[in-house]
Amino acid sequence: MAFELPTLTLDFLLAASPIFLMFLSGLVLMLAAVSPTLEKPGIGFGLIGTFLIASLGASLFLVPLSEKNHLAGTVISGLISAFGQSTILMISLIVVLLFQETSLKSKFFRGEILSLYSFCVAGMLVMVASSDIITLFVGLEIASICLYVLAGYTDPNRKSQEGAIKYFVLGSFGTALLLMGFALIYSATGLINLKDLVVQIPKLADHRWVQLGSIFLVSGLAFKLAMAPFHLWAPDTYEASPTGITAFMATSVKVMMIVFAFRLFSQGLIGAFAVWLPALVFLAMSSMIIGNMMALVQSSLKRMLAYSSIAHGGYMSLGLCALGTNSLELPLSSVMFYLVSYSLVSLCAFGIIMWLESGVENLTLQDIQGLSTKHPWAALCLAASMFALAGMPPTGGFIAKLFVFKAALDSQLYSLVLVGALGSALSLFYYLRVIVKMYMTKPHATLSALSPKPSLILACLLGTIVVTVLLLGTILPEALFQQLLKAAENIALN
Amino acid sequence: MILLWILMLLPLVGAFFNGIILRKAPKSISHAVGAGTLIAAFGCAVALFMDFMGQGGASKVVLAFDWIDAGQFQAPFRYIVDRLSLLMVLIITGIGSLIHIYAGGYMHEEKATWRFFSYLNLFVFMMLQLVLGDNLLVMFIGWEGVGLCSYLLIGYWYEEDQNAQAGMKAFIVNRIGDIGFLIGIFLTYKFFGTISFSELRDLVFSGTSLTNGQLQAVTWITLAFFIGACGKSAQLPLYVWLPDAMAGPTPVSALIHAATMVTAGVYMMTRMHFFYYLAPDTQALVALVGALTALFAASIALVQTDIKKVLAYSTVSQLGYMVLGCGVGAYSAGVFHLLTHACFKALLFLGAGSVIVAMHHQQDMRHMGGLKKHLPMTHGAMLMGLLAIIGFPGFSGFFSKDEILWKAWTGAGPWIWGIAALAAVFTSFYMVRMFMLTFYGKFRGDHHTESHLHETSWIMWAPLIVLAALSAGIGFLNVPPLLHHFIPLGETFHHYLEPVIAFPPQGLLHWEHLVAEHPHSQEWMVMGISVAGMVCASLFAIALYGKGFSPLAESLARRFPNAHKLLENKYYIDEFYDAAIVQPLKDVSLFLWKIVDVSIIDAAVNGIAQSCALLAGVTSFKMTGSLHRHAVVMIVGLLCMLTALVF
Amino acid sequence: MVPLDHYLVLAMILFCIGTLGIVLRRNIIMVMMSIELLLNAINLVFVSASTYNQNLDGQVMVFFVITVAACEAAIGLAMVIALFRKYGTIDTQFLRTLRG
Amino acid sequence: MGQITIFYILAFLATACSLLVISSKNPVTSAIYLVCDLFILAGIYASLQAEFVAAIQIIVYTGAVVVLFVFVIMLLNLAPNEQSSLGLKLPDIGFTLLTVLSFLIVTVLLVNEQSSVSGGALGPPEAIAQLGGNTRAVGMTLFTKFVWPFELASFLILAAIIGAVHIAKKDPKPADKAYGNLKASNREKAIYGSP
Amino acid sequence: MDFVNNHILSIMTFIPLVTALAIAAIGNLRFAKMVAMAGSIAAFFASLHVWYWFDSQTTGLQFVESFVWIPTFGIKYILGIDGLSLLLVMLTTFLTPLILLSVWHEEEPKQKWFLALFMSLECGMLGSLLAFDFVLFYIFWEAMLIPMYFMIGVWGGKNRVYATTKFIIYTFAGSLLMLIAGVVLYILAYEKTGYYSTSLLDLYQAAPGIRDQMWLFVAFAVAFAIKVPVFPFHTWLPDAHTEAPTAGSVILAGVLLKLGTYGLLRFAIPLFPAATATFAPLIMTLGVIGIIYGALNAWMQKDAKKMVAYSSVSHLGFVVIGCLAVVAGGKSLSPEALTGAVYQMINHGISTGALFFLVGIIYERRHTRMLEDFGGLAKTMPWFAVMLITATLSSVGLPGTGGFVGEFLILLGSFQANPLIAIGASLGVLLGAIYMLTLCKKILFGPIKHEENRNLKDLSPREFAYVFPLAFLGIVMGVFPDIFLSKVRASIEHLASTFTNYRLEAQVLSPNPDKFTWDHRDQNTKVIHTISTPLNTMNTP
Repeated sequence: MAFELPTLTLDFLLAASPIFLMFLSGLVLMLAAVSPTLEKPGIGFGLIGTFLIASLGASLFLVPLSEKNHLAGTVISGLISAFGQSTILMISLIVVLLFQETSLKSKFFRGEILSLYSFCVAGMLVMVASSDIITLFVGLEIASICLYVLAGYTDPNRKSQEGAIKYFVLGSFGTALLLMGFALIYSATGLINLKDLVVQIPKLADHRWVQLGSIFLVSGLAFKLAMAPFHLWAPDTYEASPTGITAFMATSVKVMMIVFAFRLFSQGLIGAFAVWLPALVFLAMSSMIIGNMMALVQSSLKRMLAYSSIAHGGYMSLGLCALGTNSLELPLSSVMFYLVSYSLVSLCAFGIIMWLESGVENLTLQDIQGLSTKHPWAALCLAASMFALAGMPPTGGFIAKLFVFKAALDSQLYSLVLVGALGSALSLFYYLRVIVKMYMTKPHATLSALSPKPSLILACLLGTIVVTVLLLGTILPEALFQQLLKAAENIALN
Repeated sequence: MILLWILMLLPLVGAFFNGIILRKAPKSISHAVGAGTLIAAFGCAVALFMDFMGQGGASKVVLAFDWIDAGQFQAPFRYIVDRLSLLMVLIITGIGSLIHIYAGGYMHEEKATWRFFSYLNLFVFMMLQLVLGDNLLVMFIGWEGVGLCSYLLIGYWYEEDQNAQAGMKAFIVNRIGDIGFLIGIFLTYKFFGTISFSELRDLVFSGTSLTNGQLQAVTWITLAFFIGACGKSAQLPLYVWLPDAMAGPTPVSALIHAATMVTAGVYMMTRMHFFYYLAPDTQALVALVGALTALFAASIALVQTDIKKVLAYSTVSQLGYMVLGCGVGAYSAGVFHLLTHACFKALLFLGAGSVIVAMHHQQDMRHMGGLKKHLPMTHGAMLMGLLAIIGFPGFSGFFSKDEILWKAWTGAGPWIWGIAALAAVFTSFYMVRMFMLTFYGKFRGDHHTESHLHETSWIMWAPLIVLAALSAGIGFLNVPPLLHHFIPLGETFHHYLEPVIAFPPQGLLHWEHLVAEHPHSQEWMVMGISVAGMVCASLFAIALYGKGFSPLAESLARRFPNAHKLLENKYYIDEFYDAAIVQPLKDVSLFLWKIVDVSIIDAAVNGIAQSCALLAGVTSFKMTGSLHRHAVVMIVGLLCMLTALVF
Repeated sequence: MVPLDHYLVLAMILFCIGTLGIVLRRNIIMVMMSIELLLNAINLVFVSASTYNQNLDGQVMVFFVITVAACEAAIGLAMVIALFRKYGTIDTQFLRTLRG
Repeated sequence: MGQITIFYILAFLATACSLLVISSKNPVTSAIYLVCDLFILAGIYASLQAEFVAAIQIIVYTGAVVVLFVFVIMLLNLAPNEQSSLGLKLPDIGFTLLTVLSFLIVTVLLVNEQSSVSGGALGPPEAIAQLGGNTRAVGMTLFTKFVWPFELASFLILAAIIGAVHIAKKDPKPADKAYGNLKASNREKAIYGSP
Repeated sequence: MDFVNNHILSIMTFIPLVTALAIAAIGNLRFAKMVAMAGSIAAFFASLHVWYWFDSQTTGLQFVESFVWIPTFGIKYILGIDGLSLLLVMLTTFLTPLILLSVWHEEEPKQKWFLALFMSLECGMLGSLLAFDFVLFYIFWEAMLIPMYFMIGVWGGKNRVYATTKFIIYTFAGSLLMLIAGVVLYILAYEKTGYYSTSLLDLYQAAPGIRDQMWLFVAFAVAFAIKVPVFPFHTWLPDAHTEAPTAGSVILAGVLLKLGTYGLLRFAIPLFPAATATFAPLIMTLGVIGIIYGALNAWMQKDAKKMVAYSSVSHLGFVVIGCLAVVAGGKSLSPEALTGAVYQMINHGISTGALFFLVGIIYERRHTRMLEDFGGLAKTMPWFAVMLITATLSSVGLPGTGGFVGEFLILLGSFQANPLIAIGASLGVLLGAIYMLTLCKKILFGPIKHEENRNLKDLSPREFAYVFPLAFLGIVMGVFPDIFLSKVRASIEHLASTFTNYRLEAQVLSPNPDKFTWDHRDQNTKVIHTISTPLNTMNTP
């Protein structure tokens, strides 16, 4: 075997440019933090915004149409990577914009936090653009470590510290599970790249260590995706973290892990389908049941949304379950559609909560009683996102759910879809409770404690999101879906 | 046929004008419109009749426009003009006109009579639908439509709770019958494919014979229709609404609850006679029910003290006769009794109405007496009616009732006849009792009422005179052959209806006794017994009540307290129905609502949601936020997935 | 030659012990040391598999795992210190305000 | 033969040390056992001809990571009652032990005599020897095939440093401490009305 | 003009939505009302256009608009109209202006939102009546829930939150079952035809095996049964009706419930004829139970609105029976009963709509709906009394009112199918009279017990203007039903015959009905669909 130093091709530089930009952003912001003149929220906002937009542009426009491997397969450029990267960057950008208008502005727009934020995004970008286990692991760890800090110490207080420590301990455990999975599969195959596994795994589908490894992998994945019963960190951490970070975690981590799951299930482990499918079905089912049920009894909005995101993880994995039996493209693109629609809607919901939170620390259902009288447009946005989360037409949430159901039914996962449907019905109850509180209940005294500043940016942003979600449910689905389908074909061909 | 349309629309126009346009008009105008349209309609009817008979009197069917047409089912607005329907039209418009005229006087004290006349005109319109309709469904429009008008008119003084209640009772009890009617329609359609009378008739009389299935169905069909007739014509066990219906104004009682509407059942059975002839079993039941009703109602009437109640039970009893007539296959006799009854019962009711007006709406006979001198015209007219109803020889009731009794004797045997004859005896008794208590003896009311007693206005007694004349004379339309020797008149009425009423070929063998010859001696005997019974009962009643309540009457009541109480309380039938049907139904409903709906079904629905929330709550409580417990849950999850691998 | 499975079973045993440590110990530092045990178990799998598969990628992976372990330890211990400085305890019982 | 014996001895020691790690009352003792454990594992690595890994196991893991632990334990100077108590109540412990035990059983059940296939791209130990030994071979792999993750690792460490510094640094604005309380009181004010 | 002719259905459907958006943008309530009224009248005129040009001889879809909406999944935008939907569309567009008139006097600022919601509700209703694509239908069907949810929840009575939540979740849960079944069907259709399409016309070709039909039918039927609501699923209805504002109750009873039975006729029955024949006795029994049970419950109610609500349960039982009157040994549907069902849907919309309006009118005056608080209103409010009695009579199915035509035909048809069912159902006719007349009596008749009732004002011209058309139409429908029946005749006969043809075909296509497997890949049922159902004039790509 010959060892050759990889050459830096232009292709690679272009493909990795979003990642480079984000690392650069981290470095620049860290340095900026050192200078007292530069450490101002406005400057931080400008810098990170610029970098995010640049990176987003790079991820959108510097994409090769077919998948390409770089640096011995540790970096993959292609439509799937581009999908993951651009979605994550879009989410990050929206989160930054959300922070810009809230009381946490001064805490978030600080050098070290922004730098960690950039690194975190960069880690995610690395993760979605690789199928090499080592790179995946390092990317994941960059993102996770930054998230531990961001979650607990952007605005350190007792709750957020508690959340962060729990997240850290359990997260490390989850990482260990994932790693153990990798290790066991490696022990059976000696391969470290998911793409290479495609050939080997089918031969080894009966191999005990492969099976054990698959289960460990799935559970590690489930942990990061916050799927029941590996979900327990999520409500705590989501509740304790600053809402913007919660929004970021609830969406971008999901994107990252789902793209990873694409590579894992549609490439690496596709041969061991029979092993991980029952596990995934179990996870999906329990997520949909537990997520939806536990959300019923929450009074904190964020906690409720946390459980809701657990349930949504279940719905997404419903699409993942459909992988392997049928064609790959439709399930993959359906899940991607779900991701996009879910992320947009979640961001909208969290955005409203963030905006409202300026006077109150942890928004409860009681706090938003009669919101529609005082902040009608905010209430409208929140209501729209609740309907979208519940999957009511004519929002994108419905189309997404329809596609995912269709994919699962194509694979004869009837009971799973049935559970999903019943869960959906259950979920409507707690989503509606928010609307009930906002529209159908007399204002509580705490309403006056909410004193958000009116913000044009936020209004435009959230308005755009709501309109987009509605369009996704009516006019746009095909336009988006075609793009996603191309991406899915991209991965399916490889 | 333009006359037919005018005839039918006139009452509707009257109803429309009175009900919608002339709401603010003075009473006289609404009276004029109400009565005027009806008189005009009567004119039309007479002209139509002349025209019809002039053309030979063959049945005609006229189409107005299509009504319901779905799948194979067709029910157009098609009308049948034949001897039977025209006879009914004449009765309805003729007696209707008289009653409308009378009502103007009767309702004199009312503030706004537009409503009254509007309903009354509407009633006539509906009644015309009923009798003229060529198919069961058009008849059913009228059938329910008259029920509606009856409901509205009984509850005319709606401010009294019990009037509204009585109206409702009438409507609902009628509806029970209507369900029978509906089921009859369904069966007819199912087995014969049509519900048009003319087509059914053609089918039955055509050369092709009916199948066995159809013949069996006919029994059920006739039974179903008979239930309908029971409702409308107040037969056992559905008669209970009629006495209560007396809550309405007296002209209403006269027109609807005596002369026309209640006879609709008889009319309908006559219309469907070809079916009934095919179902001797049903016929037997009909005869039995008719006879029993006649006796049963008559027995109740024996002790009633409310003048209208007496007349009401009398009506039920007389309807029993008509139904009995139908039941023994003597349809023309039934219809003839319908005609005579329409005249004399209308007369009696109107007379009673005059009395009531004179008495300031006092209806209890215990407070009357000796009114003869104050109300001579009324007294005279009512005397005619009395003689007619008790079947005094020569008066109309004599001819019609006697024929039915005779047919009952020949057709249904001595038992049925016996019941009917006993009822006739009772009839004589209670009618004479009523008459005596009202017009003879001493006045038993208060002084104030007595001082204001006076004869009613001409507008009220003029119709009485006409009706009295009719009651006295109309019987001669149909003189039985037995009496031809004494009265040189033929069975005009019987011959008039002959083309309409005939035995279907397949049913003929059941009815041979009807056409068979019977010895005259039997007929004399039957007639003699009933006349003798009538005379005895009348004399007894005069003896008891000739001068008010005699001590003998009271001692009789004391001697048989149970019987008296039973009769006075109308055999407790209302109470029985209430306890056996209404209350249990209410209890069941309450149970269904409170227990089944709220505590079971709804609770189950909510329970699903609540149990989810409860489960979640318990889980939430168990999740104490402990890091370690979180980890344990994760491990358990992992283990679950692993176990799946092992097994 | 020791069969590979022996190494894997040993790794599994270590992994279980580490898991037990996480589950049972209330002291956060102890929990973190248990996590180190987990990572060591994983490393053992990687190294043994690397040798048996005659493939060095596993050993490279171990290098990264150790790096990550160091980073996690740094972050974790920083958290512990911050917690202790502010609240004077590192008992997990203290971390039970978030629940439900 | 000898290899197996050595393995079993080391395996026994490793298990024993690990158990001691999690069962010692005093964290310092635990840390010491952890060091022992790491050494034993390094021995196993060495026996597997993974010298480089064995070396960094001792240098980095033992020398840096565990020392960091010990350092922090010393720094915190915990009260005894906080050192030993268990995180779960007794029934929970039983349940947990049962769970983990069954987990182990399942794992062992899974083991069968299937031999792993070699997906080896490197070749037999002789090839490694030809390359100049394990360390050099690992190094070559690291800097060629895995140069991208290796570079990323630097960012990982950087991020960890920034994070750790951020976490551990004292709050610059003590006023902020009261912020949470302020918010809480704000809400109370709203509920109960301002005095 | 060509554009209008070709897209009249879309125009009709989306005029209300555009109006709703416009209303949301308008600040001035008065102006918003005008816009709403203008929009609803425009939609009404559009529907009149359709009514006028509707060819009652054709069995197929008319005014079809079709284009592929989501090509990847074969989801299409197909709007079309046939006899079944025509009447309901007319009812919807007819009721909307009346309802707007009924809330004309509301002056609260948030009333604007009510109008906007109402108009979007109209859009949803029209859309689900016109959509001939499963997904499109589903979208309209579900989207309709949202405005209704807010209307009950925000403008409703005391217990509104409970009622509206129950309403939406119950319906939503049922609909999800239908969604799953629909998707399964769509996959089955794909296996038959070879292309993905959710167009109803393609789904009709799926012809699943008998066992599959059972499950799918149950899922569809439950969804629609909840909406109707059929007996054990009815409990949301009394709550929703009681709590809803008058306008909400009217539209709920008037149109929304009918969508359930419409769905049965449009989806459940023609898609799964074999299952229909199997389940018909069960569902008809439930219908009868619903009739009697609803009636008895209604009788016991003390709240006028709740009484009318339970009466809806009872009346809709008739419609359900009519829809499922399978005759000729399970081979055909009774056209009489079907006609009656369609007619009864319309009539119930009109009579119950009027009843809710009237109850609303007295509620506005007295702020109570308890029957015991009324009595003797016939004296103070004579026109009100006239209207109430007319509506009552139509509701109890007096001959000469629309209710009779519908109920009679249903009973007639179902008697051919199952006499016992019909006899049981005709008890409903009796019980209907009992409770409706009780209602009338308690409100209108008897002495005036409460002083407040002595000075009640009779109907204002505005109130008269929205109640009278309903009362009038109730009678017109009873006397001249052919105006309406002629439009539906062809479609109904077609439905009945499709049912027959298709049912025979489904039996051919499932070679072994006893063997049941979900996995259709293994079944040798991939027979090319040769006998195409003569569904309509449209070709599918």
